[in-house]
Amino acid sequence: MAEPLEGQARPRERAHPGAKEYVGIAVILTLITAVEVAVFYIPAMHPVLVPTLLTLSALKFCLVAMFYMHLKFDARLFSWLFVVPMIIATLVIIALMRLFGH
Amino acid sequence: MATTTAAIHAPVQAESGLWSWITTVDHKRIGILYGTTAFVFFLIGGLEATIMRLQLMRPDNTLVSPDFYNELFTMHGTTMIFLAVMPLSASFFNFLIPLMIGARDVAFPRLNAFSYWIFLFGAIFLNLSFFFGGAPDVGWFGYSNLTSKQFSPGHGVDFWAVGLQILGIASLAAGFNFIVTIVNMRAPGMKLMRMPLFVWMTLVTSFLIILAFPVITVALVFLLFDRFTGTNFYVPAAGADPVLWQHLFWLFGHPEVYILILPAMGIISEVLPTFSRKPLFGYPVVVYSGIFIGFMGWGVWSHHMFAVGLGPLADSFFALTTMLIAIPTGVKIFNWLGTIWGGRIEFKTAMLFALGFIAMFTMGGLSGFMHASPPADLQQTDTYFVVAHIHYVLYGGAIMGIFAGIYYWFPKITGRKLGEGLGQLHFWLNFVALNVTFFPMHFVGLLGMPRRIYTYAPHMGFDWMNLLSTAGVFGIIAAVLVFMWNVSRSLRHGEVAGPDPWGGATLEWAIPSPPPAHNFGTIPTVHSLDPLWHREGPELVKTANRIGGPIHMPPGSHWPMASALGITLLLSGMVFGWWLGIPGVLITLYGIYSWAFEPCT
Amino acid sequence: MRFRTHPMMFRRLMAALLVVLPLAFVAGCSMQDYPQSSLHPHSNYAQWIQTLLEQLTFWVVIIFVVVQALLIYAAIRFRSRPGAPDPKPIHGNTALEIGWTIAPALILTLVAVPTVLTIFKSQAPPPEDALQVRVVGHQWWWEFQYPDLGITTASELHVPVGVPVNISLETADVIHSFWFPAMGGKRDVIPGRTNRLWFTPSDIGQYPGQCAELCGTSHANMRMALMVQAPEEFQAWVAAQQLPPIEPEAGTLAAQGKQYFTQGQCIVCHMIQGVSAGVIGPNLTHVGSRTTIAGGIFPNDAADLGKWIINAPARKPGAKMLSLKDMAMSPEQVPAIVAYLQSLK
Amino acid sequence: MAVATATVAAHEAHPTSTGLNSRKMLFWAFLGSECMFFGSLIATYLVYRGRDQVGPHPHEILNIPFTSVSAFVLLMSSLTMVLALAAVQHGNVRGTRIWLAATALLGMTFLAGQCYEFTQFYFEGLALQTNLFGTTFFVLTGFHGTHVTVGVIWLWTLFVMAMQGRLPRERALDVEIAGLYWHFVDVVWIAIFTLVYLIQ
Ligand code: HEA
Ligand code: HEA
Ligand code: HEC
Ligand code: CUA
Ligand SMILES: [Cu+2]
Repeated sequence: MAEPLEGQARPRERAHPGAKEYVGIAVILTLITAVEVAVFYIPAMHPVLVPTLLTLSALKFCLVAMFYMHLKFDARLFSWLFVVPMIIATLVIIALMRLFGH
Repeated sequence: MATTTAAIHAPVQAESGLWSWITTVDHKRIGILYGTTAFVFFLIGGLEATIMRLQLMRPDNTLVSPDFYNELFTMHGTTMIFLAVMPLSASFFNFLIPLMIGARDVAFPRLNAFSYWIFLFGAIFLNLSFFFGGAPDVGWFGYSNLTSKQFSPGHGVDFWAVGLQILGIASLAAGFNFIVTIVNMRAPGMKLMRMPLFVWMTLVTSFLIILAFPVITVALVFLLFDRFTGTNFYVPAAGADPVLWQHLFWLFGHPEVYILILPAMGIISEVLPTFSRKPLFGYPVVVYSGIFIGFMGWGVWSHHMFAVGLGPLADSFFALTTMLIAIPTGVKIFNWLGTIWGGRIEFKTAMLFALGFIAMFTMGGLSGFMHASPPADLQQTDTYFVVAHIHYVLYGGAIMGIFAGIYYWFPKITGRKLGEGLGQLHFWLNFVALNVTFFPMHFVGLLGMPRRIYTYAPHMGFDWMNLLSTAGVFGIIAAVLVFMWNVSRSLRHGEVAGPDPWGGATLEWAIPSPPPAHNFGTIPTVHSLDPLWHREGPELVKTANRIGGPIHMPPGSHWPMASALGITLLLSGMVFGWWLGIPGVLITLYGIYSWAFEPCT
Repeated sequence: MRFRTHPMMFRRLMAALLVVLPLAFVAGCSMQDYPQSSLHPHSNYAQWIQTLLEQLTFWVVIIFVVVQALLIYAAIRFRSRPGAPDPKPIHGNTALEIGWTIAPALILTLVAVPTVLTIFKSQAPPPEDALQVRVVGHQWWWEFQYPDLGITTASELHVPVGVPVNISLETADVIHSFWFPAMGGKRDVIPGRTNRLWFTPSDIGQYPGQCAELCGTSHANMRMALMVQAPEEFQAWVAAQQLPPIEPEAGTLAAQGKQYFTQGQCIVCHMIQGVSAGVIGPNLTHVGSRTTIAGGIFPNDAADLGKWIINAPARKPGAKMLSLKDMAMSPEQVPAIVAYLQSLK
Repeated sequence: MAVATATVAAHEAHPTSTGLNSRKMLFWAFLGSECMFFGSLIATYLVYRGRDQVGPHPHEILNIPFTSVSAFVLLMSSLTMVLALAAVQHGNVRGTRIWLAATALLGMTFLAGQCYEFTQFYFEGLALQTNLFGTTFFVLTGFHGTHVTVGVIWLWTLFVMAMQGRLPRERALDVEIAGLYWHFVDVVWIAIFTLVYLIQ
């Protein structure tokens, strides 16, 4: 079966990044994880623990989705297919927590 | 994998024989399989309803036992929703979507076959419960903790939960398939805003399916874990809250009701313009309101739970979001009226059903609107007023819309028209009988009759209205029998239809009836929303029927069916015994790997 | 077979639906004929709902009539006639679209405001002086406790007229739903939660109610009655209920019955103050004072009581009381037990 | 749903309306659907947090250092996964094999860690049935583990194909889609690690 070449199959997609960028992202991800765990162990951070952790992990989430899953480079449609359900799921989680008094 | 594909030169001759149906990946055949299977389940669901109505015909009746009655309405609701209306809609998706968007097939033909087979096996599995120690009897929304092992020790609930899981796989697979098909398989020139409205509603429905089913999957997984491994998801003694089930169920359940109605709305949006000889009024607005309804459907689920006592704030919030949905729905209604307004209306049966849909759905929508006001709903919830609401939207809405579609597209599917005289009889019998059956339920509900009761006392004043409802069912049965007679007669003697019996505007009418296996000789280019009504029409018809070059259609495959069988065996092992899991796993793995590595072009 | 569809048929049918049925219905409608009606409010709460429902119905009927009228008019006016010209292909009209978005939105507002007001009004905390009642749902009967008065009874709830009743709702097993239509909306009874509901009965009378959430086999048989009494009458009832159970005179059939009762298995499940301490079934301390038994489905007379005791599950499907046979007791004992229970006024 | 993705659609070779590959589109829709799946599981965990009648409670049992390491392992498997993709896209056969195997092995390391964690918890008195925490924790992380397992099987399948020379550059999409799945599973773990382990 003759699959069209990458470039032809995806006219609206920019080329994916290469190994160097990937490793760069991995370094950032590692750093964020380290910070997360550190924050968890520093008592002084506890008042802002929850917002900090949520922000940091959202950041990680976005980095993986944008670079490793190529959402930043691929067609917009793919982002929509993923992000809209993400938003609905998040709203549902928040709504349920409120409804159960959290 | 071989790079040379055996180019099958069109016209492709349709094969016949049982094996060809088992291995078929042709969307048209799968559509027919879906339709006939679902209709059988409609009859079964109707039979269950008939027995219920006979039991309720008079007070203190003893036709059926209370436990059997509970099984009846549970299986009636489950059957009608999951085994009748959803697959009937799926049958239209299958048969029509590729034709309407100008494609040879769906994006994933074998996945499509898989959907059908696993639906069939799941449906059979669910109904086997009647013969293996009792059907589920906890209502179609199976509120916990009544579903716990403690209060439902039999296997009924297991059949229900496992059966719904199997059916969920079918719906999910179909949902993904139609999203990709619609987004990716359109003929050149068919922009999103040139897609027929039915295609749009299918797209919205498919999105609702793929987002709503995971939620009930999770809720059912919890239930199965509780029942089989003794976890605590719905166990109050462990601090759990059985209301969680209600939230998860209705998070699925409300989008589900739009999954049931949007396809019917799509159908009548095709029928009304054709028989008014006028394009759909306000097409973009109708599209957007459909999308808006689909989206809003996620923010209203707790309107099924006003009696739970969620607090005034939550009640108000869900009341307002629910009421808001009346606006886009009203917009649709008024645009349909705008479509027939100033038209040249031909009262063909399909059109009667479409007009009947508007009348009856409005009725059901307005009783829904009354439910949306929590204080009022607290008097109505769990009474026959709700039963009236759901049957006006589901029977007067979804089923009537589906009948409109059957009359409209029957010629396309079979090449022959359904008899018009019998059709008109069918419609009027149905229309009158459905009102006789369901209209009194509004009152009997407001007068205090709860739903899901197998009997009621004589001095409550419920008697004559229940008798009337029961009498109405026989009208519905008569109507359905007329329809069945019409179908069997028309299949043999019906008027030969030709490619375009109604003067339709959309692509499916450009090709012969029934369409050849490859649908279009050449995929036409589309320049407008209703191409056959435009100057491009004749040219387009010519193109669509001209074989432009080699056409290759995917060969049949039995692996989808085998995989479906394997998965069903695997899951039904939870009820019948773990040993079933062994062939289940083996067949599933073998089926999936063979399927994945099977050359398919 | 050919049927001519005449638009008139459609119109007549709609007219019948719209006018005749509701009219016939309203004419024959009274509380006596429909004792469980939700359209006959007898409390402040039910009245609020009724007012709201009337507004809702008003708008809904108007919308219904408008839509159906437009539909029928269009169907008749624009039916295809021989020689009629091709219709103009109108694709839409922005002004109309805006109009029929805004009009429903206005109606919606008119309904939403009273809705929200009624929600908050009816879910506000109850007045301080309210009578406290604790309701416990059981498969398939209702238990009523008056914590401040020290009374426990079943299936029949007594309240004084004009006094707010504050009800807390709990369940012993699955979800039930507490509903006296004449008093207002229902409220679910949920394991692990305590729900609340309050209302002030406005008229003396007896009002039937019923469990409204599927709760298993005998869900249909989980009924109850509300006795709204004049204050003096209520006080008298309270005083009687607070007395210890009547001790049958020695040598009577009832005394014999008491002996059977205490020696048999009845005491495992039933409480009679000072006699037995079971909590699975209804408290029988004053069972003789009730008008019905077994979730309000049988009159409390000797015949029905006897049949009930002989084989409760046969009389009420699923009932979680043992039959006499399973309790290893004999039918000869029944008349005595019945006499005893009837003596417990 | 692995079924769907392993399927090569008949029409794939034809140009599509959007120019986007159908299989890839299906897969993104599938991931959207999975968001709702894990969303419901996570919501349940959060809703039930702190409602236990009996211990052990999360803070008594969760081993942050250990799980930080396994979270890191999974994170790094995402890196090896994209490297495998980059390799196959450049026709680098050896690289493809190495990185696919590395990803699968990292995934298996994560799974081994989870097995260890589960048994450890079990011996410390937390079973599926013990309390709500046990129930929701094991089912949530168990479903994630199941996803990882499916991913590992998928990766080994690709690895075998690569060894047989059946994974040429033209089939890079097969690896890309497996990669999407793998990254999604990783991303879900990012959420779980934060919401379950770090924010107790
Ligand atoms: C096809 C399925 C379908 C559809 C389309 C709907 C549509 C709606 N439903 Fe319905 N519903 C069900 C199927 C459906 N429902 C089922 C099966 C149940 C019961 C489940 C069970 O308990 O078993 C249920 C139950 C149900 C409840 C819970 C009742 C209870 O148990 O107490 C509520 C409460 O708000 C509700 C509301 C609505 C509303 C507001 C709409 C709206 O979408 C309707 C909108 C339409 C209109 C309003 C009419 C047209 C509009 C105009 C002409 C414009 C002007 C109108 C106004 C300004 C009012 N529905
Ligand atoms: C699409 C959905 C759908 C459809 C079409 C119907 C159709 C019908 N329903 Fe259904 N109904 C539900 C969905 C639906 N229902 C749901 C979701 C519930 C709630 C369940 C629950 O509480 O859990 C419900 C509940 C429900 C109740 C309430 C039960 C209770 O609460 O106690 C009743 C009572 O009258 C009823 C009646 C009917 C009737 C008379 C029909 C009729 O329209 C049926 C008409 C069809 C036929 C009569 C078949 C026709 C032909 C024959 C029978 C010929 C025989 C020939 C052969 C077999 C060859 N339904
Ligand atoms: C296994 C427990 C059990 C035993 C033993 C038992 N009962 Fe019951 N009884 C119940 C339950 C439960 C009910 C409520 C049933 C219902 O209405 O669904 C009930 C109801 C009753 C009622 C009706 C009370 C009311 O107000 O509605 C009477 C009277 C009664 N029992 C008498 C007896 C007598 C007499 C015996 C012994 C011969 C007895 N019971 C033994 C469980 C028991
Ligand atoms: Cu209790 Cu229904
Ligand atoms: Cu709803």
